[in-house]
This record gives sequence, C-alpha cells and structure tokens, in this order.
Amino acid sequence: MPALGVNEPACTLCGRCLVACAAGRAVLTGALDPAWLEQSLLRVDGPAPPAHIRLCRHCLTAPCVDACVARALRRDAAGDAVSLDSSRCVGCYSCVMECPFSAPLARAVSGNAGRGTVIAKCDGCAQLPEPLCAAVCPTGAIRAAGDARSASSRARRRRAVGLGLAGHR
Amino acid sequence: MEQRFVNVDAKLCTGCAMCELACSYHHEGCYSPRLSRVRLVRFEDRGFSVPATCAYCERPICEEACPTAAFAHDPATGAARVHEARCIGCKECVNACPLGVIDLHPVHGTPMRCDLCDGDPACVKLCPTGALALQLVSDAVRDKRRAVQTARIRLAEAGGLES
Amino acid sequence: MTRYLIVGLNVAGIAAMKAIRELDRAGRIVAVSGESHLPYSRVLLPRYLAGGAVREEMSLEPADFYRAEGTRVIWGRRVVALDHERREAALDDGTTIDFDRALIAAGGSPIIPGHLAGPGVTGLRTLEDAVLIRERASAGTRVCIGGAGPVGVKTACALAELGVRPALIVASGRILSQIADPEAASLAQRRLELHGVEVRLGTDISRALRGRAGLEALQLSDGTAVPCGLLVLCKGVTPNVAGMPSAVHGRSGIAVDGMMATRMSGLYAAGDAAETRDLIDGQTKVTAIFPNAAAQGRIAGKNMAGATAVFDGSLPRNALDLLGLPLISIGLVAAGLDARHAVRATRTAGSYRKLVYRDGLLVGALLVGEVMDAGVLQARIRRNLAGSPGLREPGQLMGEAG
Amino acid sequence: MKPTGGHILHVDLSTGRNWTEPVSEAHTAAFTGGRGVGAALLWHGTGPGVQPLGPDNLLIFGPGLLTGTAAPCSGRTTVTAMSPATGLYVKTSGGGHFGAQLKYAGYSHLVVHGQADQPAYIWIDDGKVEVRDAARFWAMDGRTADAAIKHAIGDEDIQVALIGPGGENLVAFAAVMFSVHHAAARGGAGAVMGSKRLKAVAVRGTGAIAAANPSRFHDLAARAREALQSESGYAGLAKYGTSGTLNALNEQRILPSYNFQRGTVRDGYPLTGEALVQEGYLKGRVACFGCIIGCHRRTAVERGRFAGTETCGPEYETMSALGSGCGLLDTGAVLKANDLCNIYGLDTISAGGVLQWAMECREKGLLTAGDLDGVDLRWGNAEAMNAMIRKIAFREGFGSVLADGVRRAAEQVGGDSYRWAVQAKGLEQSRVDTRSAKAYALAFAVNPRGPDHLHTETFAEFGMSPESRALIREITGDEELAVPYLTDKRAEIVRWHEDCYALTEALGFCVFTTTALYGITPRLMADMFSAFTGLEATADDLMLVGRRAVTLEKCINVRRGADRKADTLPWRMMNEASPDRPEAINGREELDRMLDEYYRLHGWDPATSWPTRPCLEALGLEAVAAELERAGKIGGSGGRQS
Repeated sequence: MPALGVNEPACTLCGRCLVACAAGRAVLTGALDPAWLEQSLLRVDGPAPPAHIRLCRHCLTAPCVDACVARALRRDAAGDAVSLDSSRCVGCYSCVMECPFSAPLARAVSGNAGRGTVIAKCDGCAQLPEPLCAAVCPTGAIRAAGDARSASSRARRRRAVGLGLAGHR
Repeated sequence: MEQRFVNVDAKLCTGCAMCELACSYHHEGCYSPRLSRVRLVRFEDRGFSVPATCAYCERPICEEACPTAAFAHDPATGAARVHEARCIGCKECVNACPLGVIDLHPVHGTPMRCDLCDGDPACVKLCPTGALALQLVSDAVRDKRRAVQTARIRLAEAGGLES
Repeated sequence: MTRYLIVGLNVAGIAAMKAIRELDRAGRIVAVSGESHLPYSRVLLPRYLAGGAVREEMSLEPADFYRAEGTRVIWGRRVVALDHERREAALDDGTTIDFDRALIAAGGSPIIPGHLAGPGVTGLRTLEDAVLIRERASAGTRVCIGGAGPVGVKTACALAELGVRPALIVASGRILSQIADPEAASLAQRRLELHGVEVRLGTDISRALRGRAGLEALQLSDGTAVPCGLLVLCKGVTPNVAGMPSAVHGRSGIAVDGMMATRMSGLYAAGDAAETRDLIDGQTKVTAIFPNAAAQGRIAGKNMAGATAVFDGSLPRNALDLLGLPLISIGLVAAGLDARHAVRATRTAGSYRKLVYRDGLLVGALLVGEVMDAGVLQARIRRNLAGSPGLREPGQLMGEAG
Repeated sequence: MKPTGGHILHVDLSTGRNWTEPVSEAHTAAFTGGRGVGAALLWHGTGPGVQPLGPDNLLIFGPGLLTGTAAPCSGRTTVTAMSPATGLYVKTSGGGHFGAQLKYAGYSHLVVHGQADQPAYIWIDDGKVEVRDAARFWAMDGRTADAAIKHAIGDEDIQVALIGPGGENLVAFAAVMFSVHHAAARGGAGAVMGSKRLKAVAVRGTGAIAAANPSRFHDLAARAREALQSESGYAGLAKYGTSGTLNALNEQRILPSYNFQRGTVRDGYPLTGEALVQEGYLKGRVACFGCIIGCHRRTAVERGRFAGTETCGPEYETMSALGSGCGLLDTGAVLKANDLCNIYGLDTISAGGVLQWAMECREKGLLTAGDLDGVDLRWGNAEAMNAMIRKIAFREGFGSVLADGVRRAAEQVGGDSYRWAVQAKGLEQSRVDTRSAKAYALAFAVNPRGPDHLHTETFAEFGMSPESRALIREITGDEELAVPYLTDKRAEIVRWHEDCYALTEALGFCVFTTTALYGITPRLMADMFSAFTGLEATADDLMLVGRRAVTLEKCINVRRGADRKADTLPWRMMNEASPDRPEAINGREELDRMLDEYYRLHGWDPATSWPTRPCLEALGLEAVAAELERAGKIGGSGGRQS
C-alpha cells in the first residue's frame, strides 16, 4: 500500500474523506447499514480548523501492535499495513494508550460480555490502488504516495531538486 | 554553534554515484544507492544529476513531526542521530521533509538521515569532482558570493556586462 | 553460525526471536518454554477466566509460527542452571543446550507470602490458574482477591462478569494506588461496586484460616474475618531468576544496560525479569508491562544478532477497561508531586482527566472515561522526558483545552 | 546477494515466461561476468544456424561482475547477440546506469529469448518480472520513450534500456540505448532487440551488493581510484573527453576524413574536445555509474542554425564519423546529427560510415540526387545528413538501402562502390586509420565483430604516455617497439590487449581505465576479483579468463562458418593510401605475416584460423572442442601453443 501522509493545517474539515471511507466500505463489504457514515475508519476532529485527523500511519514498528494483548493488531503478511482483526479485539484500550496519532477509534458492540467496546481503524484500502480518503481529499491534507517503505521521498526529492535547478538557471 | 552540512555544487556533479556507494558502504558495509543517505536525482534526458542530502535545516521539520523524539543531535558536532529504538516507523518525518531526503531503511524501517559520518563524510571523500563539500553555512555563502562576483567581473571584462 | 538460546518463551522471547531472524537467517535458535501450551497472552487471563476469550484466541502466535521462524522450541522445560563460562544451559530434565548468546526472558511468578501459601491460595499467571478459579467460582466458592493493582482489579471485573461477587481486599487506602489518584480510584471503585464487587480498603490479609474442606476464611489485619474458599493473590510478580548466574542479578530481577545486555557478555535479559530505568523517577527497576516486554525483547534480539539498538527506558503506563469504564494512566499521576509539579484536572459527567506537568512540561496523564487521545498525550510525555519537547503544537489535545 | 553478482534472469518473449539460473563459483572463476559470461551464454544458447533477426537469437545484457560497487569506472554493461550486420558474434558495450540497476535488482545477466507478438517491454522490479505491452511506446524516439516509460511506471529514478525507431526498423547498425544518451552501439544489437519487438527493458533495483571481504575490497577500490587519478592521461580525458585526442590525430594526418580518403581536414578545430570546452558547447561532464573520470559530455548549441540542440556527447568517434569523415566541420551540426542518432538509436560510427560512403558515391557519380530521393548528400551538407539519418531510422526510400549497412548497400549500388565501403565482415570501420597503426590493423582484422577498436584497443602502440611505453616493454621486452608503424611483435601486443580488454569487460570496468589509461592493471583487477568473490586469483589467472572469452567468441564465429578469410581489413585500407600519408597502407603480405604470428601465438591453425583442441583444452573448453570437432571445424596441427 502507499504511505499515508497527513498535513493537518491543510484540512478544511470538508468531510469528503469520511464519506469516501464509509461509503467505500459499505460498497466493498456489501453491508449497507443505515448507519454507514458511522463506519468511517478515520475521524476528523473539529469543530473548526485546525483539524485533528485521526488516521493510521501504518507504522513499521507499530506501538499498537506491540501493546495489543490479544494480537488483534498485527502487521500483515506483506508487511505493508497494520491490520486489525476486530473479532480478536477485547477492548482493552492498550492501543489507544500507545498510538501517537489517536488513530484507533472506539466502536460499541452489543452482546458479548466484556466486549462492550472494540477498536476500529484504517485498513489501508488494501484492495484498492489508492486509499479512498487520499483520493478524494481536495486540499492535500491526506496524501498517499510511493510505497510504505520508501514513502514519498522519491517524488519530493525530485521536485525539490528540480525547483533548485530552476532557480539555478 | 554554527552547523556544518554537506553542501552540493550541482554544476560539478557528473552523476557517477560514488557518493551513494561511499555512504552505503560507510553505514551498511555494502554498496546500495537504496541504503545511501545521499541520493542522486537524475534528469537523464538532459544528462543532469544532482545529489540530494539532508540540508541540516535550522528548524528541522522532520524532528518537529516526530511523535517519539527519535531524532537527536551529537552535542559536540551537531550531527544528526536517529534513536532507532524510539522510532516507530510512522513515516511522519518522511512526509514532513520538504527536500525528500529522509527515506526509511528497508530492513529496520527507521529513518535514514545524513549523520555527517562523525565529521568526515564518506561521500565528500569519494566525490571525484568536488561537487560535495562539508562546510559551514557562512563559508558556503562566502564562496558562492565570490564565485558569482568573479563571473560578473569576467563577463564585464569581456564586454558582456552593460552596467 | 551463531547459536541463540531464549530462556522463556512469551512476549519478550518471541519479539527477540523475530528480531534475530530478521537480521540472521542462518543462526540456530533454541527456545525453552516453561509451559507446554503454545505461548499465550497472560494479560488475557482475566478475560479467559470470565469466559470472554477462548483458548485459541489467546495464542501469541499460531502453532506453525515457530517452525516457520526456524526455531526449535523445547516445551515444558525449565532452565535450572546457566553456565556462562561453558556457554551451556542445563534443563530440568538433565539435558544441556550450548549457546553463544542467550536471552533471559523467563518472566515472573506471582508473589505468595509464606504465611498464606497452601491449599486455596493461588495467583493468576497461568491458564491452569484461570481454569481453577473459574471452576471454583462457578461452583459457588466464595472468592477473595488480595491486592488491587491492575491485575487484581481486572480479576475482580472478570469474576463480576462471571456473575459471582468477589471481595477485593486492599492494603492501601484506595484501589489502583500505583496508577491512580484518589479521585480516579474512587470512580473505579464505584464502578466495581456497581457490579457487585465488595471492596475492603486499608486492610491486609494476616492469616488464612483453613479447615477440613481447605480454606474457609481470611483473617484480616483490621480484626475482622471474611469467608473465603479461594484466595487469588495479585500482589505483583517476582522475576524468575533462579539458576541464572549471580553476576547478572540486580535488586530483584536481572540487571541490564540500555542494550538489554547483562554484565556477562553474550547474556541478555528482557521482559518481566529485566530491570530497566524508569523514565519518570530515573530508578532502575522491573516495569512489568506488556508493551515493555515486546520492545525490550526486540531490542535484545537486535543486539544479539549484531545490530545496535538502545532501549530508552520504561514509561510506566496502564490501560484498563473497568466493566465499560476505560481508565488509562501514563507516567507520573499521583505519587511524589512536589512544587515543581502542576496539575490540571477536568471533570465532566462520566469522565475525569488529569494532566501533570513538571517544570511546565507534560509528564503524566490520568484519564477516566474520555481516553481516546491517550496516545497523543503519551507521545508528548515521551518527547518531554527525552528532553526534546515538540516545537509544533499538536492540533488539538482534548485534555489541554481546559 | 552472492559475490557471484546475482542470478541470470531469462525472459522468453514468445511465451512470456521468465526464470532464473544461479551462477556457480566455477562459472564465475572461468568467465567472471559481463562479457565472459555473455559469450558462454551465447555459445550454449544458440546453434550454428541461428538467424540474427529470428526468434532463436539471444539478446544478453551483462553488467560486469563488479558493476554496482565502488570499484572506479566499473559501470559498463555488455550486450551480446548474433549480429545482423555481420551474421557473426557481436558484443557491444554501453555505459550509463542501467547495468548497476540490474545488479541491484539481483541479476548478473538478463537473457532475452524468443520474439513477442506485439511490441513489448520488460519490467523488472527487483524480484518481480513482467512482460508488458509497449504498443503506445512503439515508434517513439528514445528520449520520448524513456520519459513515457518512466511515467507509466510512476518512478523517474528507474533505469531504462531501449531502442529507438532504428532498432524497431531493424537498421543493421541500430543501438541499444542506456540512460537515454549512452549507446551499446556497434553491430546492430538494437535491431536484434527490434526483431524481438522489445522496445525497452525497465529496471528498478533496490538491493545491495556486498563483497566477500568488504574492507579489503573497499581499500582496493580506493587504490584503483588513486592509480587512475595519477595516470598521465586522466586529467585530459576528464577535461576534454574522448575528442580531446582529435587534434593530435589531425596534426599527425591520421584522422579519418572524407571516408578515409584523407588523413586530415583543414580547420579541424570545431571537432576537437578543446572546441567543445572553449566555445561554450560543454555544459557539464557526465559519468557512467561509478565513474570518476566523467569523459561523457553534456552539450548544447546556443547559436546558429542548430541552436536549441541539447544532447550528450559527441565522442571522438562521432566527431570523426559524422564530422571529418563526412567533411562536416561545424560543431553545432555534428551535435545535432549526434543527437538524432542518439534519439533514433543509431550507431554514430556506422551512420557516419554509410553517409560518407554515399557522399563519395554521389561525388563519383554512382549515385545521383534522384537515387537519394532528392537529398543532396554532399560533403559537409548537414541538413542532408540529418534528413538521411531520419530516413535510415525509419527506412524511407534510399534510407532503407543505407539501413542495411555499407556492405549490402555497396552490393546494391554496384560498380566500384565496394572499394569505398570501408567495412570488413559487414561492419563499418571505426575511426582509426589502421594503415598507420599496425597493431590496430591486426586487432581490427581478427576482431570477431569486424574492424573496430572496441574489442581490443592497442592504444599503447602509439607510445603516447610513459605508462604506454612501460607496458610495451613489459609485453615485448623492448620499449622502442611502442611505435605504430612497426609490425614487430604486434601479435603479442594484440593478444595482451585482447586478454586485458575481455577481462576488463567481464568485470564491468570501462576499457579506458585499463587499455587507454593503464591505471587499473591486471594485478589490481585480480586483487579486486579475489576480495569481491572470495576466490583467490592471480593476474595470470584473470588474463586467462579474458583469453577464454576471446577464444570462445572466436569459436562462435568458427561454428558459424567463419575462417581465416574473414579476418581481413576493408579494401581501402589494403589497397589505397591517403595522400596525407602516402607511405602508409595495410599490405596483404604484411597483414598475413601478422595473422600467422597471431594464430600461432594463440595455438590456432594458421591455415583456417580455427582453434586447435590443445588450445581449447588448455582453457578448459573441452566441450567446445568436441562440438567443433563434430562439425569438422577444429584446427589442425599447424597451430602451436605458446
């Protein structure tokens, strides 16, 4: 998956990312729950800019994975994304305590004793070429570039050097 | 303390990649541009190459963006260090760096950033054309100032400069 | 080819194994696991006890993982002696294993004072402990819990979920005294009591009263006695260091440096057996928390495989779900607040949040109810403790608005 | 990665399948890498009847064993195939950065088999290999295609080897282009690529190369750098590039001019490396991967009718082939023609060769303006040259005649035009006047791909540097033999350079470092080989690796039917002197004497030029001997090993 970059000052809280994420999930999973908008895997906290965009960065040595006592959070086999198996989540809040981006979101679940709350988080849109939130973000507050390990350095380096050269000539 | 950094004179660069080889050997014991802290940007259609490396910003945005304080500096030389055990591989530094000169190590997943090789950068030593130099900012500016004015005088003497 | 030995196979040992394998595909790794089960998450034991987790879900790694990593695991054995000079470990079945580098990650055992030890008294550290407690509790045995640290409280919650009414016997004046202040503790206590937990503060267990049927009651230090058929002691763990060379011993566990190396070359330690620097008070001690074990194990593994990695120190922290009420405690929250410290607390219905500042920098957070920004606060605390406060203000910190 | 430099990657364009093959230590010790392994792959992978433009030909990309390391100037890539120009073995070497990238992707060689149905390109992303559709890149010039492919992949830092329209249209001297402006030019490897409908090979390699003994190797690389930098020719080559030699050759009246009719041009200054620098054409120096010299040029034309031209080069060979050879004495015009050849993917030497031949035919009345589709190919007519270069690349009108190379063009035009076709074996001679350089003459005659300097450059015979004279003393025992018009001991001089040259290209070094500058010695190469692979080898061992490659290359031609008759020089070299050096000619008798000595020195049969069994066995090529024996092509007892 591409690396996700977040630039909070650019966010206008337009909410397109939330709709894209939730609608995309609803379409992909076929679960057209009336509360689909609540199913977005990221959150944008307002009420006014500057926003706090709560989105998983899919860290390579993810503290949430270290802390997950139930092994519900793991780096997936390809090593690209931090994936969540919500059926294993026991709602212990360890990941919430660890994540410096407050990306884990609490979701109430009914039934099952002791699992009143489980965690939801970005799955990196693994089945899509580009994460939906980044694809629809009009201001560049959420960007996806490169791959997880080389991130966006390559393009940035080229652009920066290109600008320098332009000034040079 | 005034910070030294590896200054790049793009006009002298031939694109030979010796800087990348020197850097990867110094830090990793092998030859691999991917593992180098200095990276060449090539514009091959025009035969142009420019090395890009950490500019040692006065206000390093990469460090500000790091949620775990994984960057540190050598108190004596100011050289950047990466506290790898603190790094969680979130890529915030990569995204923050406007020059694109922080990449993540493909095995360790931690940022690779120029550390000036304990004050004697391997890339500078192996650069065959002098395109790279370890300099103080003030020295780099002084040299540039003189070079530009020398060129002006030459041009004026050749009758090419009006005023 | 390097020969690696991992003594004790749980969170730290597994993390070390992965780190070694990432850097050294060829080395020989042998792990000695004290239990015969696949390594499981001990933190889930209260949940298992309550029936909220099944056995398979507790495994830290699937059964085929160890073979895939190229590790030979010796199950159900303990290392009884580690001969550093001969680079040889003796197991309790008389066999020996040679090694070049070894990791001591044997964890800890519940502290059970001699005057209480005997039938009807147990800790909660193994699957067997959990099964025993569940069976006895379900059969109507009156269960008491000694100690109200995170494990004791979680055990109380689990029993409450199971529908029994345990008694929580607390020597200190409040529950969770190490990680909560009186206000948070009382919120937590109310939550427990609401679900039928009986909390007895300020009194210790002085004697176990046993009859023909085994344990019958507990004599408490305040002079009263409580009926009790099963006592679960949750008063912390003591590091498993028996058999390890005396040169590596610290105050209670194994003394290590930042690279998780002991004083003896080639010997490393990680997890609940290792003493590391506490980032808050600077003292060296065992900080037995789950994420620490993973981080220390990984760092030990990297160093064992020839890389260089340095552990920063331990930041005490805990997250608890108290029957639907989350509580997260990070860093300095209650003890030792002097004039250098300032406290900012906010209260709303159902939530209590306290931020602790030292010299103007955030060094502690205690959150009850509203906890979702805890990770952001932890990151700030860590940056401050590392002497590298962020120059860029984070977007919005809910707790700092007030 | 293993010290052997990675696996051999095979891609079959007929089936779309790909597979890898490990390289054994024994194979590395015998053939080393690059050119040596390429020759072995071609011997084993093709038969005597292979059609150069058919699906059974192989196209082999082989960076050197040390390519991708800090060994200075080790970034060269050898392309090996059967040549459509000569019908014989061809290897052609290119610079740029492609080879190193292939190595970082984990491959020592790429072997392309078969033929695609539709235009295709190969995308190698480390371990992931795909054959992709290239329909939209077909007919694009090299510069445009390079950018378009990088855009399609979404990564401008990848490396691309590609062909221009020249290769697509099977021009006999089409080049494979690396990194846009670096050509593996000679012998039509680009046409082989075109016949396979392979527009490009794109590579992204993110791996690493480690020596078996890293610190020893790194120290040796430092020593090699110092050795090169202290060479007397180093600074000049860096400053003025390869065309820095042009002025001296012109003054000595051995600069091939007007289709080798003359040895000098008046006012040759615009073609010199000095002019590029002093007249402001030079915009910067360009290095191949790992090169500390940077002899390649980044140039631009700012004034005159070709203003706006930006290119890389030209090399000495181009200045002579498109400049003095065509009577074109205008720097900007040569730069423009050079750029056209680069982007159309044509060898500038052969392009110049066919153009100057056509000019001579035009002058002497064998070709009329009408024959040439109205293109007025007169000496020095830049516009006409540019128009014809385009017609060659796209095979339009008379361009299609020239696109088949000067040998076949002369067959079509007839008359005396064969005498002016300065070629042998079907390859246009490169820009050395062999009439005045006897070791070069011998080397050109025995060169398995035809008369050129890029198989065995015997630069030392000119005695132009102290290092050259010392080397001639080392080879022959007599420094006084470092004179180009002597014929004594030329066989020894050629064989030493053959061994060294083939070894150089097996390791991936630029031949300028070993046989033009002599800074990197066989001894140093052996030490670097040992440190890199962990297989201890002496200089003699490694020179034998070179000889093994040279011999195997010879055997490929022998299997194909070549014999002593093929080892000759162009008619003009052997029959006409230039008025500027009337005494200098490559006489039949003189050449035959040198050939006899050369074959005997190798242990080849002087009657047929075929290698003998003892010679092949001594090099461990028993299986090759057996196959040649079965074909009745093994040398007889006339050969004597020495």
